[in-house]
Amino acid sequence: MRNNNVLGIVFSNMYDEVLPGLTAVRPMGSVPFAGRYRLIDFTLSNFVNSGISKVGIITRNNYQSLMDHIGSGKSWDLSRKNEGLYFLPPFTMSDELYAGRIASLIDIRPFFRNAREEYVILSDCHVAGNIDINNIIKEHISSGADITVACRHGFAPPLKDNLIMWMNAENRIIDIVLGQHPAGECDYGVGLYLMRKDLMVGMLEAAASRNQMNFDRDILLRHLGDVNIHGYRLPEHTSVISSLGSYFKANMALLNTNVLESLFDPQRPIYTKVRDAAPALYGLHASVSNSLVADGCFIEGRVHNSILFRDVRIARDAVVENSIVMQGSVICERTSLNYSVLDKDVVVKAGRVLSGAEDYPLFINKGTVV
Amino acid sequence: MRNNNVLGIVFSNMYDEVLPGLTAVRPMGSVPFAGRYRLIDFTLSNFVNSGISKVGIITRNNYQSLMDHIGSGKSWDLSRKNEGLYFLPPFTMSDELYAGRIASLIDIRPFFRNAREEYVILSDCHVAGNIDINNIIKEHISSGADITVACRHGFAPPLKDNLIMWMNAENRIIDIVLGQHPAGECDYGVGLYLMRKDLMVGMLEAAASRNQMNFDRDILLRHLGDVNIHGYRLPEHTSVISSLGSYFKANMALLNTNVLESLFDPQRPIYTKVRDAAPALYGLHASVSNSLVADGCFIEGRVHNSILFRDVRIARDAVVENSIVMQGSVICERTSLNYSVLDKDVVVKAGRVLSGAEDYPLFINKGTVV
Amino acid sequence: MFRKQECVAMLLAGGQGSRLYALTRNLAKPAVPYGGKYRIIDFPLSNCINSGIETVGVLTQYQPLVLNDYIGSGQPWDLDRMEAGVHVLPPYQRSRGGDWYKGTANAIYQNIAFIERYDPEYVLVLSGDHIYKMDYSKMIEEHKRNKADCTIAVIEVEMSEASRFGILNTKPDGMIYEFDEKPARPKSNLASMGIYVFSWDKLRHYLNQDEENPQSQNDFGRDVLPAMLNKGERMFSYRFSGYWKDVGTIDSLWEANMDLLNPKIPLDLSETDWKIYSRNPGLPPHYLGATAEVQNSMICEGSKIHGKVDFSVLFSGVTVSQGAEVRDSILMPGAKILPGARVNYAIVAENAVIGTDAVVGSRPEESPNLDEWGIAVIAAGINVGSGSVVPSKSMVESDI
Amino acid sequence: MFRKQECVAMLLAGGQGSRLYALTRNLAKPAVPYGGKYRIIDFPLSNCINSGIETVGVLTQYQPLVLNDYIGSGQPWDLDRMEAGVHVLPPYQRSRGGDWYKGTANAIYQNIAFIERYDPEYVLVLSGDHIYKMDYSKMIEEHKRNKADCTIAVIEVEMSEASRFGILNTKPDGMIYEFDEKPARPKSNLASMGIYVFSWDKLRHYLNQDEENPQSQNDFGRDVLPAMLNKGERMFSYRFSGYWKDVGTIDSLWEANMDLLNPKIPLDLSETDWKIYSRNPGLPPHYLGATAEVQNSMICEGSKIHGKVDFSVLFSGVTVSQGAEVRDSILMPGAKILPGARVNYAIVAENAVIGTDAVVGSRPEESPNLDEWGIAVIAAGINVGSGSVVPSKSMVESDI
Repeated sequence: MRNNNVLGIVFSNMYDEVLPGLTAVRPMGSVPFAGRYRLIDFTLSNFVNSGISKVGIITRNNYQSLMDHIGSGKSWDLSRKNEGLYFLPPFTMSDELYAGRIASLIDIRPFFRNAREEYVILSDCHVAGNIDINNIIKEHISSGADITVACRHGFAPPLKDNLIMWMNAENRIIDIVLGQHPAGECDYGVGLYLMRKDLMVGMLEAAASRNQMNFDRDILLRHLGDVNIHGYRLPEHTSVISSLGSYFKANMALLNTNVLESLFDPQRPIYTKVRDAAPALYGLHASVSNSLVADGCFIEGRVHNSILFRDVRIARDAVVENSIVMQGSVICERTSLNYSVLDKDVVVKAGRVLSGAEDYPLFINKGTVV
Repeated sequence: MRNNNVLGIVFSNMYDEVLPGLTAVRPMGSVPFAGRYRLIDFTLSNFVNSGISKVGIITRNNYQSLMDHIGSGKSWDLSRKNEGLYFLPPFTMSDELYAGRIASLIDIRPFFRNAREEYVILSDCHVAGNIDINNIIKEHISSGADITVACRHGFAPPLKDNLIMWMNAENRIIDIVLGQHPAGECDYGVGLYLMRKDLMVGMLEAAASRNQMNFDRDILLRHLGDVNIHGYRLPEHTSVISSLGSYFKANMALLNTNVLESLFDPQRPIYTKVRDAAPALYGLHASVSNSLVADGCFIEGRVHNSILFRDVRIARDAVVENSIVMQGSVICERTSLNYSVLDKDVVVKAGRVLSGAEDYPLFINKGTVV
Repeated sequence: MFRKQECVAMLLAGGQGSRLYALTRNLAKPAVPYGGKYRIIDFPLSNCINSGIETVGVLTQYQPLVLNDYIGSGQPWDLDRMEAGVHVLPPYQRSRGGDWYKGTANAIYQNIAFIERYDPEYVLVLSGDHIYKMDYSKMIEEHKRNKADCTIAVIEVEMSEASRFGILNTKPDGMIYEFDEKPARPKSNLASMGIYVFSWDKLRHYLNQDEENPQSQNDFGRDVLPAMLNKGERMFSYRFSGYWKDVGTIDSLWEANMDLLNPKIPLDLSETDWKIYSRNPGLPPHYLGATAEVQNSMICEGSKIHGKVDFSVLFSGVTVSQGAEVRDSILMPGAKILPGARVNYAIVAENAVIGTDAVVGSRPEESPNLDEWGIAVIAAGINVGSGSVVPSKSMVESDI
Repeated sequence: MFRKQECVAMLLAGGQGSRLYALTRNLAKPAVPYGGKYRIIDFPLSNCINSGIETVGVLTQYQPLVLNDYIGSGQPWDLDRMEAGVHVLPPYQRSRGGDWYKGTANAIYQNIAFIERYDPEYVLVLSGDHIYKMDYSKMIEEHKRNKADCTIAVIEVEMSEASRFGILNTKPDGMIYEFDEKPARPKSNLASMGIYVFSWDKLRHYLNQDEENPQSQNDFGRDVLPAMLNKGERMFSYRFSGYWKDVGTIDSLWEANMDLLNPKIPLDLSETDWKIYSRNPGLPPHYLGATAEVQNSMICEGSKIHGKVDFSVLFSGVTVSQGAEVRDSILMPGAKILPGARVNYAIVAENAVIGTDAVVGSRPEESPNLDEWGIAVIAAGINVGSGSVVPSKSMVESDI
């Protein structure tokens, strides 16, 4: 009945560079998603729903908004007496040190030393999915793996450092290619790794002492021959955010109720910080379809195929289609919005027409008045 | 009945350099004091006991231990829904920016902008006292001051940047000398300032835009002619920590029950993080006098004029006099300790004799086995 | 251990709310859902914290399980404080037996020890029956200014309605000289709101005295306030103007919800300087499907709407299926309206299911006899079978 | 809303603890102070969280104010959880009236709804009367292994003492075939510890059945367990070895405290792998003055000692003045021993004051008649005037 034996580590800044607009003011972990969430909510909720009760969040920069969001961790039931949530800001001030996963992990060795857990799971924040980590743990143990690497099957995202893997019939990884983007479908890593804590610390120290600082290259690839590295295929509805386009697509996918229900499975809820807002209010001329609408919205216009975050106002005769409108934004009368992503507190003035394209949505920076 | 109208700002790293041993592993704010406290506990408790419910803690480096200590702020009743406690780590990574008070404050301008409070109180962490800040606020308002600077009267501490002030009969500051250490008694600042928020932000911006980055010199001294700067004399039992000697003395002063009772006034409690430890246990041959002993200690030897933090063990036939022994340290059989300050988790092996002098106590680093 | 508080609030939350019938079968009245994401008790609790009152005793007695869990540590209202904060106070046994709370005054009497540990100057007595936003600190200021022993909040009602209320007759300076309970010929239109500020020393005296009186029903309105007035204590009215609505009956609960959809009615839950807090169910944003038609309505998190919704208040986790129609109704958390069902002028309580093509309630204009028309109520967890018809004004408490 | 929990613990904390007399006048027994900084309830609560049981219902009834505040949100025991955590469950009124808890089984019966929302496999029934450290998860493991319907924790007692206990007679595999309540001629020395694991489906069935039986006293030991045994349910004993002490009488409470000073007794509160948590009073370290002489004793935060203390347990905020002598005694939080007073074999409850040169209790070796000798008790808040003499075995409940 005790909590499971796994220590969770979250990298809140990994892949910041793929969403330059959204991460200009926040780390990847606090990028808004699905109307009221931040990306880190998915990782933290997956951890907590799987019984992980000690979580360290590695931060590099821009993390004020993340600290505000996470607070004491109470929203994820991680405000614990002996365990719970730990912010792990860089101990040293040098920017370079934090470039790599290995350097970040080496920096928090005392955290590993003090933890009683036997296993460690490492997770990035650019993945939105409802993942039962206990299944990964079970498969890790039953397969006799030393390291388990979670992956998705499909076309690899346009990331420069993809981890592309080939597995045998038992899902043991037999070959790895880094960075290369093959033409067809493949299994690609999603920055989620499970292994024994002591094995990891040992490998980290060995690598760092040789100045080998790339986790995928200097630990996985180098040890492919001598340790058992296992692949775990994640369920279908797990979105990898690798560009504004894929961010847009992952949000829009939620307008399919099957996807929505699999991400927000009531048996494994996604937790987030509570903000007090009144329920959404629909006016006399409101016409809304195929959309997600958060609390606090006031809608008098037309909304179609869109996601509205908290406290968004859509005035009369405004038309919002195929768009994501973040918290506090105001869409004035007679505007037309199509294929657009509006960051927080944007104002679109009356009569404006804004339109991006399906594969290249228009992004509007936080606080802009257009 | 609402909380008062003052925003609290704590500088957790100021004067780190005066206690090099103790601040090697922690900022000034988390230096242990009085058997179970950290220095920041006094500042935070004074704030909270005066009705301040929004507090920002400015950190520069080494702040992991401070974050662990503070947690969600629950122990100070500062885990609030809308206000409470905010960690303010450096936004930018450059070390230099944080050298001065002005630069730190300029860096957190958004925090001031978002606060509804009218006043700001700035406090360092090198002062241990039970200070009723409402009295300072009352005097600030009744005297019509623009800025109030709290001070102590006596011999100025051996700090290189003392703020020494002369006041008129109404306690208006009429002259200021920076850094100079006069021969006799004087009024010297203790890093506690109260002023209107908008006045402060205006002065900060004016100073910073001219690259004037020293608060005492570029704000107080420069504006002595044109704004009303008021001095507020703090009560007697307020200790300024400016060296290992004064740290030692401030702790030892608590063995006078008058000082102890004035610092730990039940009407204005000093809050700290709770650590679960059993009560202290005294053995068959224990002999303890004029000492403060925290929970979790197990004492079989002799202790005199000393302060024992949590979970200290004093073995049979050990003699501890005029010493401060921090959490988890073990003093083995037949040792003798005099005028010593032992950081956490020190082991003094059997038979050792360690002795400093009253004005030059011996300091032993955290975790050392002697 | 406990530090002095200038004012302690005591919230009477023990009532059965029997005029809400099916809605309070397993629920204390203050826990009844309201306004899409709130419960009635959110209003007095939020008013307290917004007024700077940080110590609140909640007196429970009837079906408190849901209420206790809802209040929990008090965190949603920022009332989880080290020494102050919200405390649930059920009746309990003492060495010489125990008593249920006999009346509103007795409930406070039994908790004198709780109040005393904060050594307050004033005690604010509240009930969990009304929807309103009020700054109690202003009332306390006026109580102090008047050097009053007791201050009673009053609201002007229509003179024609005054005989339905407890009316206070006051001198021009607000001093009360007479209580007039539901007067046939009201002399004033100042109705008591059931919100009292007492100077604690006085109140304690009268509570002790009231307890010794075997004739007393131990009620504030019936016993304690008249006793104080008889003895010539300084009792003042405090005028409140603004939205204030009793939600003690099915009709008034329905109306108070509908008021939220009326932009002319001055109750704005989205105001940021006087927020009403509530415990959040933690669900994703609501989803409106391709066939949804929603107008003039309030919709909350986690709901899924594929049908038609007009002039209605929908709570969290509600489902309205394709082809279903909901008008002038309240759907409480988890209610499910299956395809083709029609819901008109109804309250559908938590997790009730309205089956395919079922009809619940009717519109007044369709009713042959308006006296027999009224709001239909489906109790929590009830299943209305497919094709069933629930006439207006019915109260459905078992599956049909 | 609530997620499944494998096991829910129900802690019976409603008892008056009448054999602790003056100590439980205003205090439920589980709230009685113990061991310098604990209350009795810290032990079952800490055992729960250390055993991985995160859902605990605490059934209160008698004088719960102190206990409620002490438990609060459950934070000191890490039991402040979003859905699980500790919940205080007082008796309450329903639409058809309300009941105080009639017996231990009835208390659980009245909270079936609370248990059901977690849909547990097992229910662990605990009491707040004992000092012990126990890993309940091992007991539940054994319950599962035995495919038992009910498992009862037992401890071996001296055969000569067995007739004072409820004795379980078991087969070699631990299966219970007989209950023997305080047997004149015990067949075994396995005493029930009052700790039960039930398979919830079975327990619910027997609780419902017990409630329908008008003859029943609705007690686990008297009614429910014998009924299960009669019906041939699989009932097993679970052997516990280690420290276990009932603190239901003045003598046993005193002894259990003194046990902490005896290094030979296996109850170590400083163990870090099975911590006993408590709510911290938040006081500075204790101060021993120049004239203090303290040996063989336990001293807690905030105390100030200037006199002599030997073989005693002192709680937080205690004062022992110069020239005062405290031996073989327990001083509860805030007790004050003024100059020259002598306290021997006594329990001085919270905030009691022993005046200058007063004498409380006596040593057995000074007593002419050992049968009349015993622990002296000074109730909470009592003033013993200067020079007064309180004989041994007295119970002082008003100022002298």
